[in-house]
Parts: sequence; C-alpha cells; structure tokens
Amino acid sequence: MMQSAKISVQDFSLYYGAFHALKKISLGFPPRSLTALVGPSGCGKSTLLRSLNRMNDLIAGVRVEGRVSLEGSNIYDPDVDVVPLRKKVGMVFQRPNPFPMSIFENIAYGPRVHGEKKRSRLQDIVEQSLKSAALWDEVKDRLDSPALKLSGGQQQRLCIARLLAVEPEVLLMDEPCSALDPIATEKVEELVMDLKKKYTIVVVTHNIAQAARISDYLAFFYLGEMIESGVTRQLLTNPTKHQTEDYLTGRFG
Amino acid sequence: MMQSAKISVQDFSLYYGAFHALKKISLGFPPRSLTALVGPSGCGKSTLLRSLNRMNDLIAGVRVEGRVSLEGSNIYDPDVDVVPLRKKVGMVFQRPNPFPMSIFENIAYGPRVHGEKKRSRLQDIVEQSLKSAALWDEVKDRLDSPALKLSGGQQQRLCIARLLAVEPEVLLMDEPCSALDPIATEKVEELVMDLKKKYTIVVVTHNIAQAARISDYLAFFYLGEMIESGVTRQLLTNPTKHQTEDYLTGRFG
Amino acid sequence: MKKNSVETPSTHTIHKDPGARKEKTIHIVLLLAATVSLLALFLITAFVVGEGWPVMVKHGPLNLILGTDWTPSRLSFGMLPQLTGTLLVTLGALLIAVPLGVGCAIFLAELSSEKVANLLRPCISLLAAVPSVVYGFLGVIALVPLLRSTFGGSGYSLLAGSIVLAIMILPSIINISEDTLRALPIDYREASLALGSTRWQTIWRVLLPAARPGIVVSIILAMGRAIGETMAVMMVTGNRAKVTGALLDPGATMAGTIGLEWSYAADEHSSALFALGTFLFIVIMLLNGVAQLVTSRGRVSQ
Amino acid sequence: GRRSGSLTVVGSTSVQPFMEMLAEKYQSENPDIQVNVQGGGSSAGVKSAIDGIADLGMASREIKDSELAEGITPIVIARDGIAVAVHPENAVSDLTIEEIRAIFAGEITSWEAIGGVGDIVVVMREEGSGTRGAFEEIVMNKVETTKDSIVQGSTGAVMSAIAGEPNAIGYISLANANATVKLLDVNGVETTNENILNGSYAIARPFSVCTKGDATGLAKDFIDFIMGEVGQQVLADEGLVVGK
Amino acid sequence: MKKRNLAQRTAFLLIGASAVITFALFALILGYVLIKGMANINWEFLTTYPALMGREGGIFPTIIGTLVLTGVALLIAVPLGVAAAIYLSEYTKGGIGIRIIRFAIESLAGIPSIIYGLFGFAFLVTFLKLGFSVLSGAIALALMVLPIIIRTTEEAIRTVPDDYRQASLALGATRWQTTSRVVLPAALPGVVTAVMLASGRAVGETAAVWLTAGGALKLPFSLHDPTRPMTLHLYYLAAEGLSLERAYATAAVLLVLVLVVYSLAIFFRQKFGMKRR
Ligand SMILES: Nc1ncnc2c1ncn2[C@@H]1O[C@H](COP(=O)(O)OP(=O)(O)OP(=O)(O)O)[C@@H](O)[C@H]1O
Ligand SMILES: Nc1ncnc2c1ncn2[C@@H]1O[C@H](COP(=O)(O)OP(=O)(O)OP(=O)(O)O)[C@@H](O)[C@H]1O
Ligand SMILES: [Mg+2]
Ligand SMILES: [Mg+2]
Repeated sequence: MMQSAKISVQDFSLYYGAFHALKKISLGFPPRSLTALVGPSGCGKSTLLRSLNRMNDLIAGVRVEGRVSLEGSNIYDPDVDVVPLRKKVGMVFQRPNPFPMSIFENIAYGPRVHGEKKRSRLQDIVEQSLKSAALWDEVKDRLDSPALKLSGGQQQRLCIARLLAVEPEVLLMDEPCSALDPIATEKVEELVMDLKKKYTIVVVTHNIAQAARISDYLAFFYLGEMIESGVTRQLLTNPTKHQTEDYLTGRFG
Repeated sequence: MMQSAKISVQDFSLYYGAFHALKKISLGFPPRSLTALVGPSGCGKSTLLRSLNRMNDLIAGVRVEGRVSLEGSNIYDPDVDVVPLRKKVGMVFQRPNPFPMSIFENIAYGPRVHGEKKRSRLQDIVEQSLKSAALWDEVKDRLDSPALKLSGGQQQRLCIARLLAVEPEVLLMDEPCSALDPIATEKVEELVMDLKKKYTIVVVTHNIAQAARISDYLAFFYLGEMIESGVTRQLLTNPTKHQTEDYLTGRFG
Repeated sequence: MKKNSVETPSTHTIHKDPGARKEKTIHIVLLLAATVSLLALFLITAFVVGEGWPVMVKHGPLNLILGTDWTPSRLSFGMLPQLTGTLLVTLGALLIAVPLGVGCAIFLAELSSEKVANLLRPCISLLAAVPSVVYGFLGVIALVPLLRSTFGGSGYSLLAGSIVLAIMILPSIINISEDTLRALPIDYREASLALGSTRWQTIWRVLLPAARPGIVVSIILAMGRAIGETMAVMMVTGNRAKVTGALLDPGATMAGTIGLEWSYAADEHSSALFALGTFLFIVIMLLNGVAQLVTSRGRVSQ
Repeated sequence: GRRSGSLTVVGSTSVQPFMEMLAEKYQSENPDIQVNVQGGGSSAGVKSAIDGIADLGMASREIKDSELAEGITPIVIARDGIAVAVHPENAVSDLTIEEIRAIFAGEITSWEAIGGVGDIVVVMREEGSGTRGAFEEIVMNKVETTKDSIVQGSTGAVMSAIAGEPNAIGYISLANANATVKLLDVNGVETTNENILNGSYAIARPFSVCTKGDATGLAKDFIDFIMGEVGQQVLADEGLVVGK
Repeated sequence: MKKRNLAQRTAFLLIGASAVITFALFALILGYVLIKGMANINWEFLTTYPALMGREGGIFPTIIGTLVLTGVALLIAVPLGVAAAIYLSEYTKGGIGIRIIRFAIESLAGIPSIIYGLFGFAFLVTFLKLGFSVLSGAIALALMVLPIIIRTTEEAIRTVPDDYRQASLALGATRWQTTSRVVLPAALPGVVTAVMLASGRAVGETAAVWLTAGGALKLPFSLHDPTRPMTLHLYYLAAEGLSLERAYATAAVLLVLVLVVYSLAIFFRQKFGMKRR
C-alpha cells in the first residue's frame, strides 16, 4: 500500500512538548480511495490527520520526527511553503465551521485568496463546488444569505464545498459527521462516497459502522501507535492484533 | 403516611414560566425518617425538594399551586417569612458549597446570623455540630484553616454540620453524595443514617442502591408526576406501576 | 431575630417577625443608592441644558449650530467653528489611532506570543491612565515645537490636538479590539488556513470582518472620549474660532472652548458655553446610543 | 481690641497671586483673621460676590453693567499694563498704535510691511478675558480683531506661544512679562509702569475687588488695608501700577 | 505565491511597526516625564509650599489637595456605588426601572469630564452655594467615578458562585445577611479593584475639579475650603509657563501616583481573573 500512496507517513513521531503523541507511525494513503483512522479517544488520530497538512504547526511546542511524503517529497522539508501545501491537502473539521459570511462568499473565499478575481469565474466555481458537494439544489436561491443560517448538515457540506473550490488533491476529514444528526450524516456519507472516486480521502471517525460503510482502508490506533492497517473488510473481520479485536468488540473505547 | 407527616405536599403544581414542572403532587414526609426521591433526570425531584423550603422563590417566573404544610401551616401563605422557614427546613446541595471562610466560621455562620454573639456558646455549637456530623475528630485541630482545603467528602459533611448548627427540623438533601468518591459517600451515608433518628430527612438520589440502603420511604417521579410512593423495601420489591418497574430494572433513566 | 432563638428553636414560627422590617429598610436604602445615578444624570442634564437654555431660545439652536461667527463680546455665538474643529480633531485622531490601535490589537491577539502579550497589555492600560493634563503638557513642550519645525506655521494646530487625542484613545481601541479578536472561535482560523490561505489573508479576510462589530464599538467609544476631551486639546490646538478644513490650521473644539473661556464668561457668554456643553452632551449620548446598538446587534448575530 | 473672623475672596486668577500676597501681609498684622483666596475667574468672582458666596470678588476686567445692576460695588486696587510682545529675535521694536491695530485686525499680515521678515502670526487671549477686553477697547477702537489668530488661555500661554514662534505678536500682562519675549514700544513710548502712571502709555487694565453693596466690617477693613500705604506698596513691588 | 508572501510580509511589518510605535510612545512618554521630572524631585519639593504662584518652592499643598479631593470623592462614591451594585446584582431580577438605571449609569460613564465641571459649577458651586471647595470638587469627582465603581463591583459580585448564596439562604439567613457576610467578602478583591480604578481616575482628573474646587494654593482645612490638586497645578505651571522644571517634577509625581494606583488595580484584576475594561 505504501508504494502507490498519494501521501504517506514514514517513521513519523510527534511530540506535544514532552508528551509523545505519535510514535513512529508508518502508513500510506492510496489515491482515489478513502482511508479511515479509528481508535479510542486520545490515541492520536486527529494529531496524525493534522500532521498531513501541517496544521499542527499552529500549536506551540510541537516537534516532529520522520517524514510525510506528498507525491514523493517531504512536506516537512525546511523549504516547503505550507500555504500551497494546505491548498493541495485540504481539511474538514469536526464542528462545521463556515465563515460568518454569505454562502457565496464562503465558497469564493478560497479561490479569491488564491488570486481569482473574475466574478464570472467565481460564480462558476461556486456553482460547481456546491454541486459536487450535493448542496446546490438546496441553496441555489439564497447564495447571499448568511452561511451560519444553514442547518448543521448543510453547513458541513458547505465546508466540503468550500474545500473543493480550491481544487485540493487530498481531503482530510476529522469526524466530519459527529456533530450531525442521522439524516445529515447520511447525506455527508453519500457525498464522501462520491468524492472518493476523484480524491484521496482520509477520515477520522469514532464510528466503526461508519468506517465499515465508507472506507476502503482502515488503520487502527492505540495510545499513539498504529496497531494495524489494511483493507477495511479484512481488518474488520480478521483483526490480527488483540487490541484491535478488543476495540472492535466494544471492550473499550 | 400523610396524617403523621412533619411536612407534606398537597396537590402541588409548579410552573417554570409556561413549563409545567410538577404536576399535582401529593406526598407526606414522616418525622424521624428518611424519604428518598428517585426518578430519571429532569423528572422534577430537585424542583420538589426546593419547593419544601421555598428556595424556588429565587428563580424568576416560578409559579406554584396547591399547598405545602409544615406542621399544619401552609408555607406558601402570603404572611409567611421565608427566613425562619428556611432555618427550620434546611438544605444540603449536590456540590459541597462551604463558604470561603475557616471551618469554624462556616459552622458559626448560621448561629451568628440568627443572633448568637457569645463566643463560648458559638464554640459549643461548632463542636456539637461537627460531632453530630462525624467530622469533629478529623478537623478539631484546624478549625481556623480554610474550609475549602478539606476533601470533597469532608466538605459535604461540613455543610451538613453547618446546617445542624442552626437546629433545623427538616433536612433536605439534593444528591448529597453524587460529587463524592465511594469512601466519602459511605461516611456521609453513615451520618445520614444516624441523623434520621432525630430529623425528618428528604434525600434526592439517582442511585437506587443508595436509596435502598438509607431510606425508609421512597417516592418515584416521572415527567413531573409522582408515580408511586411507599415504604422503600415494598416499593423496590413490588412496584405497582410499570414506569417504576422499567426504571428500577434499568430500562431507562 | 430574637437572641435566644438559637437555644429554643421551637418558639420559632415561620411567620413574619420584626426582623423583616430591617430587611425592608435595607432594600430601600440600596434602591436609593441605585437611583443616585439616575438622579445625577437628570440633574446634570437639567442644569447644563437649563443654563444654556436662554441663549438657545434667543438665537435658536439651528442658528447657533450653523453660525460661523463666534464673537461673544458682540453676542455672536456661531458654533460652527467649534463643531468643525471638534469633528476634524476627532477625525484626525481616529485616522491615526484606528490603524495603529487595530494593528496593535492584531499583533497582540494573533502574532505575538502569549508571554509578550501579557507583558505588553498592562503597559497599554497604563497608557490609558496617564492624566490628560500630562498629555497636554507634553503636547505643548514637545509636540507643538516638533510640528512647527516640521510643517511650519505656529505648531498650534488641530493636528497637534489629533495626535494627543490619538495617543489618549489608543488604549481603548486596542483593548476592545483585542478582546473581540480573541473571542473569535479558533475554527475560523483553522478553516481558513486549511484552505491554503496565508495568516495575513486569514486575518484580513476572515478575522477582521468577523470582529468588525467589536472594533466598531471600540472606535465609537474612543470617539466619545476624543470629542469630550478638554484640557489636552485646549492646550495645543490654538483655539482659533474659525471654520477650517485643514488639520494644520489652528482651531477650536467645543470642549476646549468651554474650558478656555469659562473663567471669564459672564451672562449670555456663559449661557452660550452651557449651550455648547449641551450640544456636546447630545453628541456624546448619540454616540453611546449607537455603540450600545452595535453591541446588542453584534451579540444577536453571533 | 483685636479683630477676628474670616474672609473669602474669590475670582480672577490674574489677581489671585497678588491678593494672596496681600492676604499674607494682612494676616501677619491681624493674626486672628483668616483670608481665603480662591481662583475661579473674574466672572465667577463677581457672581460669587453677588450670590454672597464670597465676601470679596476679584476681577481683572471691567465690571459689566449687568453686574453693576445686581448691586456690585467695584474698587480698582491697581492697574496692570498690557504690553505688546514679539519674539526676542524680531527686528521690529517699535510700532504705532495704528500699526498694532492693523495687525490685530488682520489688515497687515506680513512683517515686511513694517520692517521685519515673514508672515505675522497673531496670538490673542480668549474672548471675555480682561486683558483682551482692555486691549480691544484701548487699541482696537471698535475695529474687529482678526479671527486668524492663535488663542491662548493665559498670559503665560501667550508668552510661550510667542517665545516659540519668531513671527508671532501678542499682548500680555506687563506684571507677568518675562525675558522670553520682547516688549514693543508703542508710538515710541516704552512699556513701563512709570509711563503708564504718567499717562504716556495708555494700555492697561484695572484690577478690582468688588462687594455686594458697600463694603462693611472685615471686608471694608481689608479693602482699606489694600488701598492703604502697605497694601499699595505690596502691589507696586509686584510690578503693578498703583496710584491714580 | 511570491506576491502573496510579499503581501503578508508587508502587512506583518506594518502591524509590527504599529505595535512598536505604540510601545515606543508608551516608553517615551513615561521615560521622558519621569527622567526630566525626577531630576527636580526632592524631599523639599514634596514638602514645601509653592512660592510666587509656583515659580519657586514645592508642591506640598497640591499633593494634599489631590489626596483630599480623591479621598472625599471616594468616601462619597464607594458606599453609593457599592450599594448600587449590590442592588442591581442581588436585589432585582430586571424590569423597566432597572433598565433605566442601567442606562443612566452607562450614560454617566460616557459624559465628558468638562460637563461634570460645568454641572458642578452651576449646581454645586452656585445653586447649592457650596462655593469653590473641596466638597464641590469631590462631589463632581464622585459622580464621575460612580459608574466605574458600580460596573466593576457588579462584575465582581457576579463572579461570586451562586452556591454561596444558596447555602446561606438555606441556613435561614436573610438576603442582607447573605449579601453582607458572604457575597461581599467574596467579592472584596473586585471592590478593591473598583476603588483603585476610581481613585486613579480621580487623581488624574483636571477639567471637573478646575471648575469646582477653586484652585487656591492653600491647605484645605475644611470641606468648604478651596484646594488645588496636582493636575490643576500642573496645568497652571504649563499654561502660564511659570517653571518648566517644576512642571516636569509635578507631572512626574502625578504620573507616579496614578501609575501606582492603576498598577494595583491591574494587579488585582489579573490576580482575581476579572475581565479587562
Ligand atoms: N495541543 C495539545 N497539547 C498537548 N497535548 C495534546 C494537544 N492536542 C492533543 N494532545 C494530546 O495528544 C493525544 C492525542 O490527541 P488527539 O487529539 O490526536 O486524539 P484523538 O485520537 O483525536 O482523540 P479524540 O477521538 O478524542 O478526538 C491526547 O492524549 C491529547 O491529550
Ligand atoms: N430554572 C428553571 N427554569 C426552567 N426550567 C427549569 C428550571 N429548573 C429546572 N427546570 C426544568 O424542570 C424540570 C425538572 O427539573 P429538576 O431539576 O427538578 O429535575 P431533577 O429531577 O432534579 O433532574 P436531575 O436528576 O437531572 O437533577 C426539567 O425539565 C428542567 O429542565
Ligand atoms: Mg480527535
Ligand atoms: Mg436535580
């Protein structure tokens, strides 16, 4: 799985000050497929996800070892500019976080900061992104109303649309459905299933059933270590490590 | 059980604004015994308890119907002064809430506000109350140290001692052990078992096992209504209402 | 409450006793204390407006406000010079203080480390504590000569007033703006950065727009402070009662004129100063009203 | 017997320092009498005398008719010369009263016209002040003063404005003048107390105290002291013009 | 991408510059006044009377004037303000009357000090015939700082946990007993902060006392005597150009006093975790 990976992690360790949060993780994320990261709370799933587009840089006292390769080049090289990196490796958060602007402005924000000024181009991009995020029909008549007025599920899809508008190659999603009700969750899952045909997607989830429904590959984390990873169906039915089995059978987590 | 009651509630309803929180409750609390109020979260246990010494008066928009009789006279009569009422009907809260003063001052507070000035009398009262609350031996050497330095269980017993110092006749306790560890809980339970020989005690608890251990009478609440009440042992073994049974067997709550 | 009540609780009834009267008295005393503010506001309004009334009736408020000639010795009380002076000085102060203040707030909230911010923040509060007469003093001995040698003229100018005021209002702009920026959810920052925007784009396009209500309030409050400032302004502006549009000209402000002419003013002149005070009062109340409106509006939308 | 009691004197901050010296002298002669001297400005002084808040009001301007109508009795205790001052480096040292009038009316705006260099910067006192009132009455002769001036609230502030501006001209209290500015001769007459007293220099303003009605009791005694030899000498020593 | 980084670098440079300018200003103002002033401050300056209207001598009576004015103002404003704060936070649950009172407090806080001066002159000095006196000045100051005291105290009272009130009431204490014996002691640091903020404001105020306190250079021996606080003295020294050295020295003394008072307030705020502002 490592060879063909779009983005891959090699012997990667991360420290929050003295706390060793990720311990020599090695893992690859194949293109045009969805990898789910699962494990009990505090095991380091979010930390790993945020390492993939260097969002952890924002936290004081974070130190990393090892490498994260995006198409072969290490994103932690000193001369890497995080800005284009994050454009390529986009992120969706647990709590939907639209900006306090109109729907249109939310989506247009990314293209704008990347230099797109033409109104007609922006309109195209907004429509296209909203369509890709399966939100267009619901909001096309009120693009100018505040994004914060949308429902939770709509807001999350808006955030995904906002991401798609900058044409990323990798999508990172940190428990994208945990703040949503079942119906909204279903919509987002459908969307993700559709998106994985085009993008490399990594999703953190607490919900094994969800991981089973949507993911192609699965990686199980425990106390900062990656215990095992593999094709989802296999790993769920035949875990090789006892921690994985304990977790899957609900003995902890 | 109504006739001999020290304090009793008759056709009592309470509204928080438009919300009907207690629905025509009738219930008596026999003297020198402990009545436990149980039921799922939000069923109105705390509300009823706080109605017994009119602590609900502090909340804006509260309206009551029916009567609460303390030794025959309605505490909701217009000419009733809540101050002596609350002296007679004391209350212990879920979270231990000692004042930010010394241990001594905490206990002496009540007698002081009720006019006791003599230092020697106050010392007697403090010692007596701490002894009754089974705390004397643990704190007798540091009466002047801040009460907030005590452990949670000690703080809760201090609060009970503080209450005993004003010589109440009825003790209301709202989940007095829910913020305590098992050992502290045991100590408080022992204390309560001892106190019920002298006082009329009403305890709200979430813990059926605790209710079984300490209470003589039990009342079960559900959605603002009192479903049934009776002698604890009988009600636990032979509930007559299906809601009670569902609750006791853990089907909800 | 009776003294023996502790020993003999059984004598207690739950019915009203004499102790309740004391409570009632205290309640009334506290209520009275609370109404002192109301009374003070009423008296201040009444006396300032009352003293200014004769002149306002005689000349008509509109003529006063729009009149361009302020010559009290000839009973001519056109207040437009002071009005424009006040406006210009305030505007100038805002032009200087808003960019500086918001910049400083951004620095403290977004760029500096927590340690540095904690060190610098008290300095800002202390800057707010410097008495205005000290600012005026420094203005006279340092700022006016500096302006004279830089721009020519006498140095006494609306610009001098603006600079002094700008320093005086900086702290409140910084404090409120920083509070607002800090109160913004971290989500906005993460979302924006994760889209590949730079920190500056995040600040400029997301954070500042989201913080706008708070920043606006800080500016309005600062404006109120600037408009009402007397001593410092009067010491450095040259107090020329002539309508002007140039910041480098000397000029008079409303508050400054009151301060300047108050000690010699008699009769109608004195009344005119109170009328000036009344207008000042109205402007400030309007500004405060707007600030409260913005605050409550901001709160609703969040 | 020894007189005792207290007197409150309120008013002009220009008169206040001199009054404090008078009070000190007076109290050393009458140890049981307290004289409280307070500032507040001429108008406040006269108003206080009218309202009975003060026993004596101090004014450094003419008493207005409206104030006289309230029963105020003013007594001029001394006069303060008003000097026309320029920057020490100014080449001009003598102006006619017509030239001064033209300058303060804004008709002459450049020193070139009268033998100096640069544009004139006019510094004036605020409206209502005694110095300004006297200056306008004696010099301006009903001609309106220019609005294109800097206005300062005290003689000191006028002096510092002039001291810092080579092209400035203004008028100040002679008793408070110092070397940071140069005093001009007017019509060839030097600005000195002697010349004011002998009438050859005309620009001066009255310093007066006033009472409601005629002075009585302690107030009268204090006024008598001021107008007496000792009092007048104190004022003369401080640079004021005394005598008729 | 280059352009973007350029924009960010420029912006951060400007922001950094604005921060540097602000703090340079702070250091400059403080340093300038203190260095120039300290040179002329000695024991004699602090303890002798001014001579020749301040050209010579010290500033003793003006220090006393400042202290007396501030002291009396606080004596009036603190009990009133604390009582009002108690009423607003402990004794009411809102209503139109309270909204009006709050509006009045907000308005008072926004009124410029010269208006307090005008009002003091028209009402206290003239109408009530209090004259130019410590009392007039102190009342004007008291009204001016009243909103500061009320707001800060209220804020402090509101941070006292409800638990304390409930515990006390449940023991049969009256509302006033609860307030005076439990709530106020717990809120004391906030009250102290309020007093500090108010005294800092009062010590530094000029316009309001200028029109009310008279400004005589004498020691005030009664409330009806006039007095001159340091701010006013500094104004005269500066405006009259009497003595620049003494003006610097007075400014330095004033500044030190105000800074000490405010530093205490800031200290209390930070220590007891109240909101800024
Ligand atoms: N900013 C931080 N500073 C210090 N420690 C942190 C920080 N963020 C996370 N940690 C610690 O690192 C560990 C991993 O955290 P992380 O958020 O990655 O867990 P997670 O697997 O995402 O958990 P959850 O399922 O609860 O979101 C935890 O022990 C957490 O306490
Ligand atoms: N101040 C209040 N205003 C409005 N509604 C309230 C208020 N306090 C309680 N309620 C509502 O009244 C109902 C009963 O509340 P109460 O606190 O008495 O429940 P409870 O049985 O004590 O629950 P728990 O076991 O969670 O303490 C709940 O629905 C609650 O939401
Ligand atoms: Mg996580
Ligand atoms: Mg409860």
